[in-house]
Formats: sequence, structure tokens, C-alpha cells
Amino acid sequence: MLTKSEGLQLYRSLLLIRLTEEAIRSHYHLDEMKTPVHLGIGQEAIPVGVCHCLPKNAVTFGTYRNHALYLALTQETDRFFAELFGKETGLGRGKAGSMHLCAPGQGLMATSAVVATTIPLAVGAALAHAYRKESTPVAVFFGDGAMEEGVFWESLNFASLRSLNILFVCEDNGLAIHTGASDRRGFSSAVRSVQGFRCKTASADGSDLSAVIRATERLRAEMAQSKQPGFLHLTYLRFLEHVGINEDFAVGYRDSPSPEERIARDPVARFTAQLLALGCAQGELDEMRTGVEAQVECSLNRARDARLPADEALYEDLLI
Amino acid sequence: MLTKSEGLQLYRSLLLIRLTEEAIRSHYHLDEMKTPVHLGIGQEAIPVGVCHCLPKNAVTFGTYRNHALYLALTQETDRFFAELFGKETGLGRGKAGSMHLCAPGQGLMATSAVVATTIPLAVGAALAHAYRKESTPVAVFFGDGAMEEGVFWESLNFASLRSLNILFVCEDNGLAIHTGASDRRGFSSAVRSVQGFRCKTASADGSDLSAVIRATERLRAEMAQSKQPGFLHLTYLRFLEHVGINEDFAVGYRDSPSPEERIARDPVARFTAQLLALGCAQGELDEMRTGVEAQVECSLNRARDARLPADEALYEDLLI
Amino acid sequence: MTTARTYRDALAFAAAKEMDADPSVFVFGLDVPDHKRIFGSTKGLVEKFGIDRCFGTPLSEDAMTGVAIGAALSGLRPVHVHIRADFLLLGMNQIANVMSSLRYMSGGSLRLPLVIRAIIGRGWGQGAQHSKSLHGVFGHFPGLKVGLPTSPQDAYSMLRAAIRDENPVILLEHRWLYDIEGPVDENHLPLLEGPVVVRPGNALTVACTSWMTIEALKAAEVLAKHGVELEIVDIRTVAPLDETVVADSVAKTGHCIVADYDWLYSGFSAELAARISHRCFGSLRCPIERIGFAQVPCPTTRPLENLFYPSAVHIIRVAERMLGLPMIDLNHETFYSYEERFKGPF
Amino acid sequence: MTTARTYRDALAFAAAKEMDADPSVFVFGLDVPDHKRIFGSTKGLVEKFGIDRCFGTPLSEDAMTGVAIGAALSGLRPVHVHIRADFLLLGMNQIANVMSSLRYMSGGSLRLPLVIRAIIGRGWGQGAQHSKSLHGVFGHFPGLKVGLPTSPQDAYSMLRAAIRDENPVILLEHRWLYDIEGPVDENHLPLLEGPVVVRPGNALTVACTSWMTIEALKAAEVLAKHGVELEIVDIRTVAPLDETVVADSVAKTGHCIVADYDWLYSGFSAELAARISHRCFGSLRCPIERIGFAQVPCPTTRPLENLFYPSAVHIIRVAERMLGLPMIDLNHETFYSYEERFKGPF
Ligand SMILES: Cc1ncc(C[n+]2csc(CCOP(=O)(O)OP(=O)(O)O)c2C)c(N)n1
Ligand SMILES: Cc1ncc(C[n+]2csc(CCOP(=O)(O)OP(=O)(O)O)c2C)c(N)n1
Ligand SMILES: [Mg+2]
Ligand SMILES: [Mg+2]
Repeated sequence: MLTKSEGLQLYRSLLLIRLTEEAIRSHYHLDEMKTPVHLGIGQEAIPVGVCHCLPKNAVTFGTYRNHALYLALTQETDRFFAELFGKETGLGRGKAGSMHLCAPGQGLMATSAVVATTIPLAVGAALAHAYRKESTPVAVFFGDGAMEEGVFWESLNFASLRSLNILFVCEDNGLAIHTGASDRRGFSSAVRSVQGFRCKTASADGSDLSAVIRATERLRAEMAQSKQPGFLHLTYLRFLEHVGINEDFAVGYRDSPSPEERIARDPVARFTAQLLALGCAQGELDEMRTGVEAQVECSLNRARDARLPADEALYEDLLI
Repeated sequence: MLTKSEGLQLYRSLLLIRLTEEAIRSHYHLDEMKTPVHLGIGQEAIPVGVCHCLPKNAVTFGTYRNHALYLALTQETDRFFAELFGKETGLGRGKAGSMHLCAPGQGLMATSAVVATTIPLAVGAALAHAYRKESTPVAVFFGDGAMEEGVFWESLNFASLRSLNILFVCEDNGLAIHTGASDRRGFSSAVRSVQGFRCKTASADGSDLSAVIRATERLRAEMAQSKQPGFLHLTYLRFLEHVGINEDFAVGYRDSPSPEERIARDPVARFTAQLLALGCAQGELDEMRTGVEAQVECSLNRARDARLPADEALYEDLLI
Repeated sequence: MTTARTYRDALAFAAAKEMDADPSVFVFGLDVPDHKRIFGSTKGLVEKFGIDRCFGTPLSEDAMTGVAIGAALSGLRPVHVHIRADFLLLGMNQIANVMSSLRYMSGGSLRLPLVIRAIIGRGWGQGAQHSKSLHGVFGHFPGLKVGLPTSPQDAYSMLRAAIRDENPVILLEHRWLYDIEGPVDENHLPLLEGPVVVRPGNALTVACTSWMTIEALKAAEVLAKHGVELEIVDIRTVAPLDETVVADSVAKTGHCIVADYDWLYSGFSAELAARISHRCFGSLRCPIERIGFAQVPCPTTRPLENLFYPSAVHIIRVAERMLGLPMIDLNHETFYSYEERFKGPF
Repeated sequence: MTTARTYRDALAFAAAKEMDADPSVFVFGLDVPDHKRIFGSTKGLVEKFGIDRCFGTPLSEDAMTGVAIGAALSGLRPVHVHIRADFLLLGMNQIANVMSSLRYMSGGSLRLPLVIRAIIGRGWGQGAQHSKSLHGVFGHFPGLKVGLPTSPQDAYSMLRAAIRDENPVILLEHRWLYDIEGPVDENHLPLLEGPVVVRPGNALTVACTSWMTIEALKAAEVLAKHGVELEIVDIRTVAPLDETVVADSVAKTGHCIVADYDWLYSGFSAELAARISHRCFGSLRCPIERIGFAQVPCPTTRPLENLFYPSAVHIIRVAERMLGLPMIDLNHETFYSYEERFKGPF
């Protein structure tokens, strides 16, 4: 069970992600953030929950849908927004944009715009830890579509072969852009599809932060005991279009969620209810929201005011 | 149960493969066949048995270890040897060599020297049949090492998704060159590793022709009923080195088989015993051997006498 | 019959035409049948020909490339579509080890009539992994045909020709060309069009690929005001390459810029420059200049992206230098950008 | 200390040296620790450093390339070995979409010190899928270093330098060089050696990669008997490329052949020819000639294979044409073949 203070801290993380994404939504039309954005509204509980269960020195990898993961790990928004604005002060000096964020100092080693490509990198990091006889765990986050890429299976095979300490986190929104799972999968259950390998598996409702934490903790315990990698399957609802800032339920490729479903699949709403049940006061939560709003607002303004990289930067950062 | 005449026909096939490979072994040192050879001694019963269960119009794909498959399908040795000798009359006008044999007229569409690469091609052929609403089955033969390549999993996923009529035949000799399965596999059972996909599976002792036929027939029946692809796992002993004509048990990366094991894993010896039990006379078998020997000898001589491609051939056969 | 069409419509129209004529033609790839229809370039196909002939796939570029080959070997004519050329790198083994050599290795007994369509070019800060062109890389491997249609007519004729071709053909389409409108003669012979002079001139030959043709036309417009007439050759089919049109032009102008939409290093610009340097040794009055991407991965941020991509301005500046002209004041010229893409008519 | 070593020994020795010096260096890849030891080039490593630092892998080139990147990001220095360069095409997405651009995209905060070693070149009728070189293709993507060591000393120094380099380095080793013996100074500075004049001459510059250097030396030996002195430059590091040594040589000789061990089309030969044509515009007395693979997949049968591969004979014939010499009778000369590979000393 979570303590109240843990709960509040997690809540802040969820909120930071949500409000950051909402800030992007409201400022994007100004065309100052010249980078495609894959937003994480609905996805928040997955990185927040999983990273909560990892030690501070854990190493993570993600995809182009990486805002939630970055924020969950760092709570940082200055360099984040600066990157989205393409500024010199951004995480990648503006060269990365939204899709390639990384923050090696905080353990986020790499993210990538080519589906599934960071999965073997994560395995390589896990191998490095085994090589140095370190216990540092690795977690790699990827969408359900990534399981269709051969490199996922190659990576799973190698991690299972070498008994690596790596958690494969499948963030399953049932969609690859606009294509549903039934048009892409030759298997009926993601979890069962990997169970032929020497790995441990678990699944949970990825919209429910507590469920994510429970599943992750259980899986990590099994991994530790068996010395096998883990595969964590978490479902969630992608509230927005694949890339961009709008809802697109009306377009027709999927059903619009009912009002109940909207709440059930909203990690912030669900966790708020749990916190209130835990005895937190609404005022406490509101106060936290005000603080987060201020952080986001302030970072956004700083990012806007920051300077763009100078021309010379074009040829910098290539080779050492 | 096989009839005697079927049995004799199958025996001829096994023998043709064996004696062809032995002929290569005895002539290779003359350095006239300037192509690397991956011989199929020990493997014979797999293509012979599987192809026996397929209709004449079946389409097949294989690997660089393709002699047994080619011979099982065609019973032809003239163009085969000509290819190994690099002659104009060879299957690929000498451009293919041993590793890239194909005979589209007899259904062998392609083989390849890059592990696992013909697997998706076979899936494409199966898709073409489904597209044209034809029932033509496809079988693709590959080594156990191919299962480690991502493209195997991508292909299995797509075939399962589209319910294609394709038989994946894993020829498992437990080796990839000199590396044993336990150094390569993150799974404990090849068959179980694929069972998460919507496909049917079967396995058998690939050294035992009758067992191969029984397993193939049963699997094909299940495939027909379920409209699912099939995965057939067949084990065998590679008697020779990975590439080349020699035994290499002495080298040390694997144990030398006992005399009993040698017989148990020799498809020709095992099937001979079964035929004798079925009431065939040794004389009949000996006579057949004489005929096959003559065929091989004759093809070999023809190939030797054939002419090499002319210089102009270098730029031919590229684009139409 | 000639109609005004956008490039994207021309692509969809060409596919429909060939699918109509030949039931063995089908179009597939990630997101091909979704409501966005690959920026509209597969519009109408699923309605007209059904999901069996226009379908999506799992995310499995390697296997799907092999599937296209296998289907082609089986007598079909697949058109495999990719929303970014970068993803083709996942299918590189099938492309360079299998597709390019299967017919040759079979001594001519196999045929692989298949088309790969992939989109190249610039989006909204697409960055390093969504910006590759790769035509030089594909052309490097014998056994593949590689084309870059520029005008709507090219898009129409070249896609039709590619589908009818008995060989593997890779077509790369620049995203910014999609909006261009131009006359499309639907009876125009389907041909993998080779190099063509799209603007005659006498001062300097600019040999271009894809979007660079548009930039070169813009450069020519500016330079013409100053009495300098560029001759612009659009290469269109880069492999197999027939450089004769460029050589003839250089024989006349004595000056040559190769403006390629790719990195220079061992790219198509290197091949063409090496060939023209050889063939026009006597007529070149100064060294051939090459213009292409900056030799770094594509950065996301706009100011660096603007430096990364070659443009009309680069062409003007290089032309001035080669011809010994004073620098033109470009302050009052408008150049293309994401927001101000050329829309046509071509 | 200078010892005579074969190229293969020099490779194994260099790896051992670096593994000794730095525990973060490890060597892995398919069949790396088996008894054949990648044609002997990983000999002794597993005995000395154990299976944790010299290990085999499953057949998963795509993932294993990513594993190398991930390990490098984590502070190790992987050396990933491939018995054929063709198999690297399976890892092309990781190489060209990830490895080449990760550091750049991170604004310099990531570093990827990793080495890929792959064998190129001719075997016993290896055919179309075991014969690619790919250095031009790799060099095309900014962010990668690409080298082709020719002598045992190069093999030693360049592999050591590659392992110490903070960037991804791809080294391509020709199979026929493995038997060559030559002096190896083990204290020679580990350097990704650039172009070097391996034979001085005045008549014509031959710029070569890898095995073509050996063929060019043979051609020079033959031509020298007829009073023609070739100057031979071994490029060694093709990316990043510094063409100065070649340009200086051409300034002297006025003639240039680029002899590359690859297809010509958009290959390294195109890049070098384009640069030298540009830089030596005034000093070239006739067009640069390029020599490389025939523009078809590599055929298996020997007579066609002999036509496919460039050789000393090609170099001699082209040199004769360029210099306006009569054709030399080559009947009594012996050239290299599978059976008569050059063994050294270098
Ligand atoms: C290898 C590759 N193929 C195709 C694409 C185009 N693409 C971008 S995102 C995406 C869908 C991925 O779905 P999923 O992995 O489930 O992630 P999600 O977007 O749902 O988080 C596709 C097909 C790509 N980026 N990379
Ligand atoms: C993609 C690829 N990687 C590596 C190789 C080198 N290689 C050739 S055969 C082989 C072993 C393959 O083992 P398996 O698939 O079990 O087939 P077998 O030889 O046992 O029939 C390897 C690694 C290759 N040909 N292709
Ligand atoms: Mg998804
Ligand atoms: Mg095997």
C-alpha cells in the first residue's frame, strides 16, 4: 500500500505530465514548437508507476511517445520545453525535438522515432550491467506495435538467453497510428505470445496507477527470484490522435469512449479518487495543481525566451 | 501406412540425395566445383518426407543447405551438378552455385545464403495463393538458427494473422555452424516458443522418414481444419562439418555419436530397415542403388563436360 | 485526356488505373488503407478495389519486403508503400541481398515485378530519423531501378511504368511535391522517365533530383532577372542512369551544378559528378559543384534545419561564384519553406 | 617492438592489447569464440579473457547491433564482429538510423565508442550474398567512421585506434589480406590512418581501397618493367575522408585512377573521383578513370567471377589507355587468384 506522502508525490508526477501535455496542446497552434508531438494523455500512470518501483539508478529507454517517461523520471520541464521550442538550452540543443529526448544523467538513455529500435539498446545496457556485475535494472518502454518488429523477438530471446535484468514494458493502447490490434497481431494475447521464452510476465490496467505499481512490484520480485527478464503488459487509452494535439474519436477508426470509460481510463481521475479515499484533502490536491501549473508556465516562458542555436551548432555534436 | 511401392520411391529419393552428396564429397578435392557446399547427410528424410505429403503443385523455399530439398522435389541431377560446376547448363547458368539453387518449374522458388531470408518470401507466396483464392500450399524449410532472426517472428505473425496456408519446417540439427542451441536460445522448446501465435505445431524425429510423414500429415490435416499455418519441428544430426565435405566430430565442439546413434540418426539406414521389415528384398534395394549411382555418375560427367558461361553472360539476367 | 491534378492525386490515379487493368496489382503497407491514406496518395483504392487489394500490415518492414518479393515471384505485382524512406532501412537485407540479386542468381528464371513507394523529404521538424532519401544507396546495388518523380505527370507515368515493369522498382516521392498541381495526360506512355531538360538555358547546367528541381527553378527565376539563364535537368530515374541529357547540356553551357536531395558523400551527386567530369572533361570550364544535405544528421530545430537542407539560395550563391557574378541582393525574394511550399501549377 | 605478423594475427593481437589495457573492451558476434575464430582473427581472446569478454550470439544481427550501441552508451567498448559484411545489412536500421545519429540528436550528451569489424572480399565462389563491401554505403551516413586496413600494421593500428575511438567505427577487412605477413610495430600510435602513398611514382596516381592496393602494386610492378611508374595511394580511412594526399599526388602526376573494391555507382569511387575532379581540375591531364566491381551481383562461377572483380590487369589496361601506351603482353605475368593469393611480406 502506498503511504499518503508517496501518493501525493505520485500524484504530482501524473499531474505534471498531464498539465505539460495540456500546455503543449494550448500553445502548439502558435507554431513555435516545430516538432511533431506524440502526446501521453491517458498514458501517464505507466511510466509514473513503473519508475516508482525502480531504484534511482535504473536505466530506461523509450519511444517517440516519451514525454510522460521523461517527466516521470526527471520532474524537469525547463530543458524539456526548450527542446520542444528548438532552443540551444534544450535537452538536445534543439536537434532532438520531441521524438528523440534523452537525459542520460537521469537514466533516460535514449528514445527513438523508429518503432522498436531502442529495445535492443536497452538489452545492451542490461548486458553492460551484467558484464560489470552491477545490479542496476533496465526498463524499456515501447508501444504494442513494437511487438510486431522482429527486433523485439531477437531482443527478448537474447535477454532470456543471458538472464538479463531488464523489464520490457509494453504500453498497449491497442493502436498503431489508426490500425487496431486485430489487423496486426497473429496472436491473441501479448502476454501468452512471449511465454515460450524464459521470462516472467505480468499484466495490468495501465490506467490505474496502483495496479501498475502492484504488477510491477510483483513482476520485479519474480524476476529477482528467477533471474529472468520480465515482460509487463499494460493497457491504456490514447485519448488524442496519434501525433498532434487533437482528439480524433470522430474520425471513425475507433469508437468514442463513453463518459464512464473516459473516467475509467483517465489515470489522473482514477488516482485522484484513490487519494481522496486515502484521506487526502481536495484542497491539498488543488494546491499541488497550482504549483505544477506554475512550473509548467514558467518553463514554457523560459523556453520561449531562450535563444536558438547558432549556425555553428549545425556541425557540432557529430563526432568527438 | 506406406505401400511398398511408395516406400521404394521414397527410398530412391533418400538414396539419390545420399549418393549425390557422397559424390560431391569424393570429387570436391579436384577443385572443379568452385562453390561452398553445405551438405545434407543426415537431413535427407526431412525434405523427402515433407514433400511426399505435399501436392505436386506445392511451392517450396529453402536455405543454402538445399541439395536434399532440390533433389527430393526434382529427382534431377544434370542441371544440379552443372550448377555446382559453374556451367552454362546449370540451374542458374553457374551464377547461383550451391547456395542459391532454385527451380521454379518444380516449385522450388528460392533458396538463400543469408539465414532466414526466404521465410518471408514463402509467406508472400502463400499470400499470393490466398489472394488468388488458390489452395496451393507453401512449405518453407529453414535451420534452427533461423528462429533467432527477427524476420522469422515477423513472418510467423503475419502468416498467423492472415491464416495463410504455409508450413514452416524447422530443420533442427541443434547447431548454427559450431554453436549449440543452448548458447543461442532464450527458450527451452522451439515448438512451445511459437505456440502463442495462431498456428498449429508438431514435432518429430527428422531422421525417421515414417515419423516425418506421419507428423506432416497430421499437421496438414490440423492446418486444413483450423485454417491456420503450421510449424513443424524436426530434429536431425548433421553428420558433416557446417560447410564442406568432411566429418568434424574430432574438432571438439560436439560429441562424436556412438555407433548406435550413427545408425539411429541415419535416415537411409533407418528407412532401409523399415523397408526390409515391410517385405522389400535387399536385392531390390541394391538394384535401385545401382540405378541411382549410374544417374549420379552420368550427371557428374555431363556437368564436367558442359561449357562454362561465355563472358557476355556476366551482364545478362540482371534486368528484363 | 489531360486534367489538372495534384501529385498526390496523380499517384492514386495511376495506382487505380493499373489495378483496374490488371487484377494482379495490389497496394499494401503500413497505414495504406487508413483515413489519411498516406497523405492522400492511396485515396479511393480501398473503396474501389476492396481491402484484399489495398491493405495494411503489421509493423514488420523486413518481412513485408520479403512478402512483396514472394508475391512477385508468384505472379502478382505488389506495390509496397512506406510513409518514410527511413523505414526501408529495416528491409535493407531483403532489398540489397535478395531483391536485387534473385533474378540474376537464378540465371534469369525468376522475375520480380514489384514496386516500393516511399516518401522522402521535409516535414515539421522531422529530425534525423524521418529525413533520409536513400536513392543513391539503393542505386548502388545492381538489379534495382530507382526513380524520383517530380511533376504530377511524372508521378502518374512513372508509377504506372513501375507497376508494369518486370523488375523491382523503388520510387521516392518528396512530401512537398504532393501539393503541386499540374497537367496530367492520362494517355501518356507509362515510362520510367529518364533525365529531361525542364528549363532551357545557356549559362550553367543544374542537374537535379526531386524537390531540388523546384528549388533550381526558383533559383533560375531569380538569376534570370539578372540576365543569367540556368538550364535545368531533372534526372527522374537515377538508376539505371543515363547521363546523356546532362552531358549534352554541359557541352553547351560548360558549367555544371549537381543539386541532389541527399548527402553528398557517396551519394547520387558523387556518381553524376564523377560521370560528367569524365564525359565532359573537355567542355567543363570550371569544376562541377555539388549541392546537397549538410554532412550531419538532420537536426530538428528550424534554423539548423534550414542550414541542413539545400535550397534555391545555395544554388544561386554557387552559380554566382562559378560564373564570377556579383552577389545578388536576395532580401526581396521569397523562398520556399514549410509554410510556403510551392503548390503549382508545375 | 616490431615483429613479423600476419594480418589475422595483427587483428587478434590488437584486440588482446586493448582488452588488456581496458576491461570495458569486449569482443562478440556470431561464432567469434568457436574453434575457427573468425579466420583466426579472434585467436587467443577467449583463452586469455574468458567467455564473458569474448562471446558468441544468436543469429540476430539487428538486435545485436542495437546491443552493441546500448552497451557503448553504458560505458563499455564493444567490438562486434561479422564474418561477412553482407550480414550487416540486417543491422542497417540500427547503423544508419540510430548509431550514426544518436550522439548528434542528444546534442552531444551521448557517446558511442563501438567498433564493427566485418570481412569483405572473395572466397570460393561466394556468390551474390557473400561479397559486398559497403564502405561507401556506410560512409554515406554522417556520424560513422569507416576504415579498410590493408597491411598488417594497418590492421593492428587501426583496430586499436577504432577501439579507443569515442565514435562508432566500422572496419572492413578483405579476406585475402588475412594471409599477408608484414612488420608490425606494436608501439605504433593507434591511429585511424588516413590515405598514404604506399608506392611513389610519377606517371599516374592510383587511389585504392583494401585489396585493390595489392592489385595496384602488382600492376605497378608490371608497368615498371616498361618504364612507367605508378604512384599508389592506399586510402585506408574512407570516412571521414581527407583526399589531400591523393590531390597532392595528382598535382604531380596529372593522371588518376580510382580503384575501389566495390560497385562504382554511388560508391566510394564516385565520391573520390568527384572530389579529385573538383580539386585537381587544373592539373588533371585526362579524365579520372574508376575501376571497381562489374555492375551486377557477384556471380559464383569462376570465369564470370574473374570478370566481376577488378584486378591488376584492369589497372594496367586502363593506365595504358590513359597514358597512350601500347598494350603490354601479359602472358608471362602471374596475377592473384584464389589459389595464388599474395601472402606477403607486405
Ligand atoms: C519501424 C517503423 N515503422 C513505421 C513507423 C511509423 N509509425 C510511427 S508510430 C507507428 C505506430 C506505432 O504503434 P505503437 O508501437 O503501438 O506505439 P504508439 O504510437 O501506440 O504509442 C508507426 C507505424 C515508424 N516510426 N517506425
Ligand atoms: C543472416 C546471417 N547471419 C549469419 C550467417 C552465417 N551463417 C551461415 S550458416 C549459419 C548457421 C545457421 O544455422 P541454422 O539456421 O541452424 O542452419 P544449418 O546450417 O544448421 O542448417 C550462420 C550463422 C548467415 N549466412 N546469415
Ligand atoms: Mg500502440
Ligand atoms: Mg542448425
